[in-house]
Amino acid sequence: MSLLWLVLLPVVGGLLALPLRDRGARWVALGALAAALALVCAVWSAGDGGRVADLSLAWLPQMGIRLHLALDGISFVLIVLTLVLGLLAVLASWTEIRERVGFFHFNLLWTLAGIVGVFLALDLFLFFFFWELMIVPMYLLIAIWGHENRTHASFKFFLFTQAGGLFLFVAILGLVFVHQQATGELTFDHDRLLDTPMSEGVAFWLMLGFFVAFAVKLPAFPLHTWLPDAHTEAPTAGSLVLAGLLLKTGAYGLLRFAIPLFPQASATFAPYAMALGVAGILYGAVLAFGQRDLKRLIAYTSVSHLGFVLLGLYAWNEMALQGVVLQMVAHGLATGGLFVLVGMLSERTHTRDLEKLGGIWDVAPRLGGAGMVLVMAALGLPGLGSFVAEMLILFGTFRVAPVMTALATLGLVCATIYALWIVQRTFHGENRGGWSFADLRAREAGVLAALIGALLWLGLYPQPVFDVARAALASLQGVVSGGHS
Amino acid sequence: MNVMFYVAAVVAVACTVRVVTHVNGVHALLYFVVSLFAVATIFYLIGAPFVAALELIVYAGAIMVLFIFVVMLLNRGPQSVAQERSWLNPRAWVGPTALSLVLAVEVGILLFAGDLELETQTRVAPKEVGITLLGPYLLAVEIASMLLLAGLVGAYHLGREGGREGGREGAHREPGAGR
Amino acid sequence: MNGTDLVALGPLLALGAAAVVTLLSIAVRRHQRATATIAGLGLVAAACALPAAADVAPRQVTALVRIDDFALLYIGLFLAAAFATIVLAHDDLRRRAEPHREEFHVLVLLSTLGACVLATSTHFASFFLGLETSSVALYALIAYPRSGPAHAEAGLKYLLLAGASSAFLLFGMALVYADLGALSFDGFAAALLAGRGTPALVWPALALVVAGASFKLAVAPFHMWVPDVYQGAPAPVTGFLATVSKGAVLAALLRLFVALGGVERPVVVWTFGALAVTSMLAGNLLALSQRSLKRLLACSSVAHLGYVLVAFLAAAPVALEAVTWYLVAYFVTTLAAFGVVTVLAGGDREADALDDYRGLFWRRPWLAALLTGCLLSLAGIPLTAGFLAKFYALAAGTSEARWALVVALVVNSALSAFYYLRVVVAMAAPAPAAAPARRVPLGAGVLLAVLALLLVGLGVYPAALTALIRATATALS
Amino acid sequence: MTSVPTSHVLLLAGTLFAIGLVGLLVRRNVVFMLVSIEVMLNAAGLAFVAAGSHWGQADGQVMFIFVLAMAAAEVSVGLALVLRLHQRFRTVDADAARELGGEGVASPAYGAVAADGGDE
Amino acid sequence: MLRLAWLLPALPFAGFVALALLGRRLPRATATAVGVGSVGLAFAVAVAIGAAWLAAPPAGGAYVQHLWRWFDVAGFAPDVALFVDPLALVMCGVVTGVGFLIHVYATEYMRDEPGYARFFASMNLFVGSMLTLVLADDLLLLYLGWEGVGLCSYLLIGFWYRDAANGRAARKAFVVTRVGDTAFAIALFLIVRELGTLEIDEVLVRAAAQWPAGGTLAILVAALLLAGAAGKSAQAPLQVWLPDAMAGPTPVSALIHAATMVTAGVYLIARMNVLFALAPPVMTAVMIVGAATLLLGAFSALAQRDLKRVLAYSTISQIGYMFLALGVGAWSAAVFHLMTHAFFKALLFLGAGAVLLATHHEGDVLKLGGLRRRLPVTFWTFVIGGAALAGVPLVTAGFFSKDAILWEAWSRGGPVPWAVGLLGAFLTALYVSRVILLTFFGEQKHAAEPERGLRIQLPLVALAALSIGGGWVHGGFDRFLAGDAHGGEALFEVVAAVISLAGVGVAWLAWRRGLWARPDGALQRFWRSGWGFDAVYHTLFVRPYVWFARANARDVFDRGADAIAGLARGGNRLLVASQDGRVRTYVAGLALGAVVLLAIGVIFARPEPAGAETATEVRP
Repeated sequence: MSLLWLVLLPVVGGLLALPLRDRGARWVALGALAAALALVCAVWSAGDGGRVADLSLAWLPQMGIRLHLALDGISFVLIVLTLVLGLLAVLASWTEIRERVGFFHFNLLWTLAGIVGVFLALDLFLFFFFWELMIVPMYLLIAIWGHENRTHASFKFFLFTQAGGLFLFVAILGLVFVHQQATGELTFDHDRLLDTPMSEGVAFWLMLGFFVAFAVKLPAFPLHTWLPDAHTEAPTAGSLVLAGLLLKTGAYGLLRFAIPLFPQASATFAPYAMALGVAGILYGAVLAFGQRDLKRLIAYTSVSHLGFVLLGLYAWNEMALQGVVLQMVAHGLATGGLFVLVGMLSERTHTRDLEKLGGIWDVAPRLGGAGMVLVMAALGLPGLGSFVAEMLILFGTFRVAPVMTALATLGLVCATIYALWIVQRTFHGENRGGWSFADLRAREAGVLAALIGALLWLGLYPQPVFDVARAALASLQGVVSGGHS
Repeated sequence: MNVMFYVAAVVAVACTVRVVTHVNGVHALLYFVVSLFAVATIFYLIGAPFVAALELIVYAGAIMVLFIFVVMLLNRGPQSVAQERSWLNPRAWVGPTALSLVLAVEVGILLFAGDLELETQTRVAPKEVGITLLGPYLLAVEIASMLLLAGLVGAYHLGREGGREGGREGAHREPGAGR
Repeated sequence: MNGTDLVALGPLLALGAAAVVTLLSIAVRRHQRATATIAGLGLVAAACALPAAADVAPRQVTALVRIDDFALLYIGLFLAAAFATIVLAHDDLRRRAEPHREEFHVLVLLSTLGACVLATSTHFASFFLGLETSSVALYALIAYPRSGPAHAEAGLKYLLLAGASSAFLLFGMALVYADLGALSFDGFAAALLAGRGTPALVWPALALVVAGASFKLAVAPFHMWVPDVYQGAPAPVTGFLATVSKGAVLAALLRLFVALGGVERPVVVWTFGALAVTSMLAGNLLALSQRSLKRLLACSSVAHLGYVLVAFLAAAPVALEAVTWYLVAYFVTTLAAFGVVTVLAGGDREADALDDYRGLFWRRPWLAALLTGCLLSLAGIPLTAGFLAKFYALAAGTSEARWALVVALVVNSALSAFYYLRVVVAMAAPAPAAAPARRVPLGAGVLLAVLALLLVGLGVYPAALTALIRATATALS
Repeated sequence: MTSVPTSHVLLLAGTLFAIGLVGLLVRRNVVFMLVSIEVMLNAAGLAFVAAGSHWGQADGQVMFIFVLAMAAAEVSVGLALVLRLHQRFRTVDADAARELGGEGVASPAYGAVAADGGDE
Repeated sequence: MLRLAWLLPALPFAGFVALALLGRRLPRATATAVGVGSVGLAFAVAVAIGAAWLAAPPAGGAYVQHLWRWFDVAGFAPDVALFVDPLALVMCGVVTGVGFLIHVYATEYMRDEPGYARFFASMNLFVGSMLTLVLADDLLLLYLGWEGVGLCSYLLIGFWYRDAANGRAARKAFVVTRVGDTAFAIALFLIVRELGTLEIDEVLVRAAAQWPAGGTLAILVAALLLAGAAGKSAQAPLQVWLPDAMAGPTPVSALIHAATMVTAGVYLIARMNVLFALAPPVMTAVMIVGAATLLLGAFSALAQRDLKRVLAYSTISQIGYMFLALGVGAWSAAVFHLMTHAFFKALLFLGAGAVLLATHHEGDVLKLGGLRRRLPVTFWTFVIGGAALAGVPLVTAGFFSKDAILWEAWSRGGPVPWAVGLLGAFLTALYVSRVILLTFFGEQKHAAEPERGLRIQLPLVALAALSIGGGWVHGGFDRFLAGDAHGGEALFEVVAAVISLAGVGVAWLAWRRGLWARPDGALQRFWRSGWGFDAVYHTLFVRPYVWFARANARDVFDRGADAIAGLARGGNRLLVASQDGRVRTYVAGLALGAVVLLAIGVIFARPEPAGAETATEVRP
């Protein structure tokens, strides 16, 4: 039951926050998330490192749908990330969001609840349920509290993810019916649908359905175009959740569902997926450099970073997968941090235009210093989490696809170019805008320090994350064993 | 007898065409009445005398009268004829006629696909109709009564103010028409 | 016809009697509340007759109607919807200060009766009469108020088009009859089985019947009246029109095509497939730019009927379950949505333009939340009934491997989210100058609360409804 | 008795139906539109009777009676509406009654919508 | 004593953390104490370790200190561990020793900077990273240090961040070195795939055992490492960033872009010399790169007008010598030259810095002159450094180290590399003399303040002493490093001495005749521009990249989404137009629908056999 509470805590918290004003809503949100964080840690530490909690209740028995939640290493890592970033999102929007505060936190918490649910669900129907559930509040976050062009961006976000999600749904249904025809059992349970016998063609198309949905969310090149818009227009907390968490659900879906459910088809598809990953890495990095809007720029860096994830996923060996898990966490922290930083910056300057910014270091060296570290994380500087993650992915991928890995490595150069461009255009240069404002306040510095601290920790001693994820990854690989290149 | 059918058919078609094309409301309705007569004849010819009578009594007798009444009520003389004429500009005919032609041709294709050529046509007497109507179709009659009740209440309400007469007429006529 | 038959017909008889009693009560004394109470009690009485009828079901009463669990479920649904309509209309009519508000209830009862007959019909005669009873009452209901601007226009439009569509329907029926020599659904099945008739005539003729029915279902290209009529009709009537009259026709079509041996024939698949796809597309595309909530819901209903037809095309047990589930969810959602529209009407005009909904979240949070729930349900978002409904539609399509339809559904579903969300965003916009808000009357409030509970309840705990539907669906197949 | 092929009668019915349809499509006068619907309904009735006679059954005629009843009900409500419309618009022009009708209609109430609608 | 090795990187890192977090709030004196003190302490530790080592070298000639396991994934488990051996010790000594002197110098040089704490934070971070690099037991940790020094280089080049040109130079440095790093990274991928570890000793052992000499894998790995080294050490064709890097403060140029970081490539190849030995073609390539860069740098240095740019090209050229030595397999000679170069090049840069301080950052040698009297200490130390660079025989360290390389080039590589080296020696003497003559001799053209205090002069003097004395330890150095010593042939020493003196002489003659101040010829311009590499790279890479990123800033793939939206909008317009409110239009729709449905009926019902269930299912 504790797993159900893990989802319900943010839900209930959201409902409680709904009628409250300002401080009240914020504290309720913090409380709910902290409670959930404590709960998930408690549940995890009570287990033995495998699938530590497994809850399966009948939901719609006539259709073989169960309320099946389970927590294993990968879920745990991602849920902790979710809740931590959730906490930071609340803190980061402390002064940015001033109107409709209760409703804001309601949406934020519900998004987080959906994300937690996605990371827990082992029933495909339930998974899709949460998958869709998180979109709407996220949409509202962008559509209501976003920047100038929010309507367009929020629609785009919604339509892309919704369309992808429905293809996923169709693929799920297709899989379930294929399974039913083969075994006579109508079930949506992930564990039972593994090893569904089916023809190659069917498997390929169903796999593609899964892949498209997850690729949209990831976002994989060339389905990434919603992301820059959504990121650009979202409020800080929205960008943080979007970059830090929502994108991870796509990677998680590939990791947990798309590949294990269709090992053969995925193996066939792997070269193409990896090529898309590489294309995303390079394309995202190049386009990032061309942007004028700082948030848009960072959004494209996400495309680039998530390309590594795609690449690593389809390499499907332990090294790459551990790298993927770490990359998800590190990207969440680094890019999330950048968005928080930009939020703080634009809260002060009211612009994100790189042509107008510049010379911020003069005014706010602490902000600049934090920005420098986060930017360095974005370019994969050793000592920070992203480095270990990207390296592991590349180490792993190199065993299967040396040429693609080499191309992907070029992405590191492109990353340097955009990362330094951010520094130059924002913090360095002359203070053309005549900016003058207060440096980071304690709360803001705390948020950034937490993110940076976590990144350093992951960069210098990431072993705990690997230990947590190891058993889960091993079991996933066991499922696929033999079926993959 | 065959000949009579075709004559009646031609009359029916011709008159109906006039109904649709005539600019004077009253005249058009009179053509319709003639058309109904022709159809009634055909009913009779194909062995359905009871409905032939009903066609004349209810359709021509009741419903058409209702129409004529309304047309007279709203009639504004020659100017309405002129207006009617202006509304019927030749170009307006092309699309609808084409559409209807396609429909008619499709129906024709169907009918010749069907095996309906040489069947015997038996006469079905009014008595038989009555027995059927109040036997197996009793329930349907009841439902029809509800249908007419709905028409009655509806027409009564809608025609209540301003169009008082029209509403009353409708309300009074219908029970007779149905039963 | 014997006593058992009468028990079986109980709900219909009760409904007819209620109509007559209500009419008589008006003759005695005009009093809106009393009339409404009597009409409501009539509906309750009809509902009370359902269990008794269920005991003797399934039962064929003459060749015309068949009372079985399937029919009773639909009748129950229609009765509930009619009850909701009366509750909402009570408020609506008072607001309009109509001089003669009482006949409204009679008409609702009659229209419901027609719908119920449709749900039970196993014969062209009852099919047609049920349809017409329902329609004729609706003409008057749509044009009922005298206060609003365009009610008469909407009524007349509906009448003219419904008349034409009825003509198509009847002509199709006549052709079927000419070919098969039977008018009952069982008769068709027998005739087809015996090899009587020409399929090349029968199926096109049935296509005409479908065309007539499609008008009622408002699937494209028979949908063009929908936006105008939905907008022109008073909101409670629109809700009724959107639910009961469509549900009834769908029930009848289900019965007809199950009797005809399913939907496996290419001609049937193509007919309904084409209707489904055009409906989804037309409805959703049309809805994109609507600035009137009622028109928007109208267009959305066109699309939804397209989705239903996808479910309709599955093999019998799946199709019945899926269609019925969809309809229940759609009923709940639509009634709730139009309920909100009704309640929000202020002064002399309805809350129709999207601008009326700007900032609703901050002015009327509960109503806005409910309307949001409705819109999300229509968009098929989890936690709402509509999500499960869409699940069923997709599951039905997938189970028969109708990928083209499934893909069309998916694409359209995504497209539709656009305009639903537009409304949600409008509601979440900063509130404009506060307009004086009418209080929600108790009856309507309770009704909306119940609908809201159902909306979420069905989305969270769908198993009970599925069990119920599954029990009744077996009656048909 | 005559031995007119049923198909000929049905063909006549089809023709009348098509003419009625043309009328409905062409006329702007609401009354004429109602008349045209009557023509179509009558054609359907004729088809029923012909079919019934083809099979030697009374059912066709019974159906005709129901059609008749329905036509009557419809006409009465229809004409009542026509009168109301006439009161309001002083015309029987169906096209004049276009207060409803979305963005396609250039009425002041809804005409302004088309411009900013459909923003994606 | 060796157990204190961890303090070497830890001390500067601690300094960095303290300065970065508290920098602005610390009083200047405290910041100085932290910034200089941390490096000084590290130097002390390095000296202590060196002494302990000399007293009692550990068994096996190396000492490994495991700090913690970085991570352990799929059998790949790099440690954070320090590897102390003579090579590492030499590097540590250079880094901390020269670093300490430069830090001291910087306290005066950067005296008036508002970013004083930031400067020392970065410098400390650099020293820490550099020590991590040289002490790393594992290639991944080495890579961490490698990137870390790159970052510091970037931060310090762009230290005066308000000027966009500095930013550009900093970015250029980082990006170009990162191109090399990419190759380095790919080499790591290959090593991990083939050998399963990145621990340097283990890699070398396994490579020697598993890879045949001249095998493809060895060649590939070595070539990739060479590319990495070339990037960091500013060797052709990746040398373009170093001259621009002079935008940074002069202590930075001295420490990072002369003494330490740029020699990391040399260190890498020296460290991996076993592996390179397995790939003879790559060795040749190293030699060729070194030789080419040597000449390229020397010619360019000859044509520069800016004092620091001369030194920058000189650095490029000198590292070319080291590569030349590495290429012929004389890695200890390379490292020896690395050390002496660190001394005298740092000295030269610091001297140049002193000049710039006096002249308010006027670096154009043609506008200077006659500073010898105004800045005597600077002058004399600069001359010593210049002499060391030019390889003036017997008294300078540069002579010994360069001579060792020339000798090795002859004995192991044959006459061609030797001749190139000799030509380079001549050019070196020529350009350094030119600079000295133009700056310090002749008449004073530019106003100059008197010399600053002890904190400037002390490091100059100390480095001058090292530039002279550093060469005398040659024999001991070789023994310490490689376990054997071999003196050069006397004949070669004479030839080299003559050549360098000839260079000095030619330069003096040219100066007397005023040739250095003559207007530029095309060749000079070409040399000054660094052989046109910048222009080529700009056209080939930079401009297309920027063009594409800017032109496609709105993302062509987004147009796909727009197209779908447009389609929907078009459909919407069409359908909205059909909703014209006319009943007749609606009836037409009705009729059309009926006609179509009928047509579907007619078409699809026909082929079906009567009354039979269809076998073939047509599913839309």
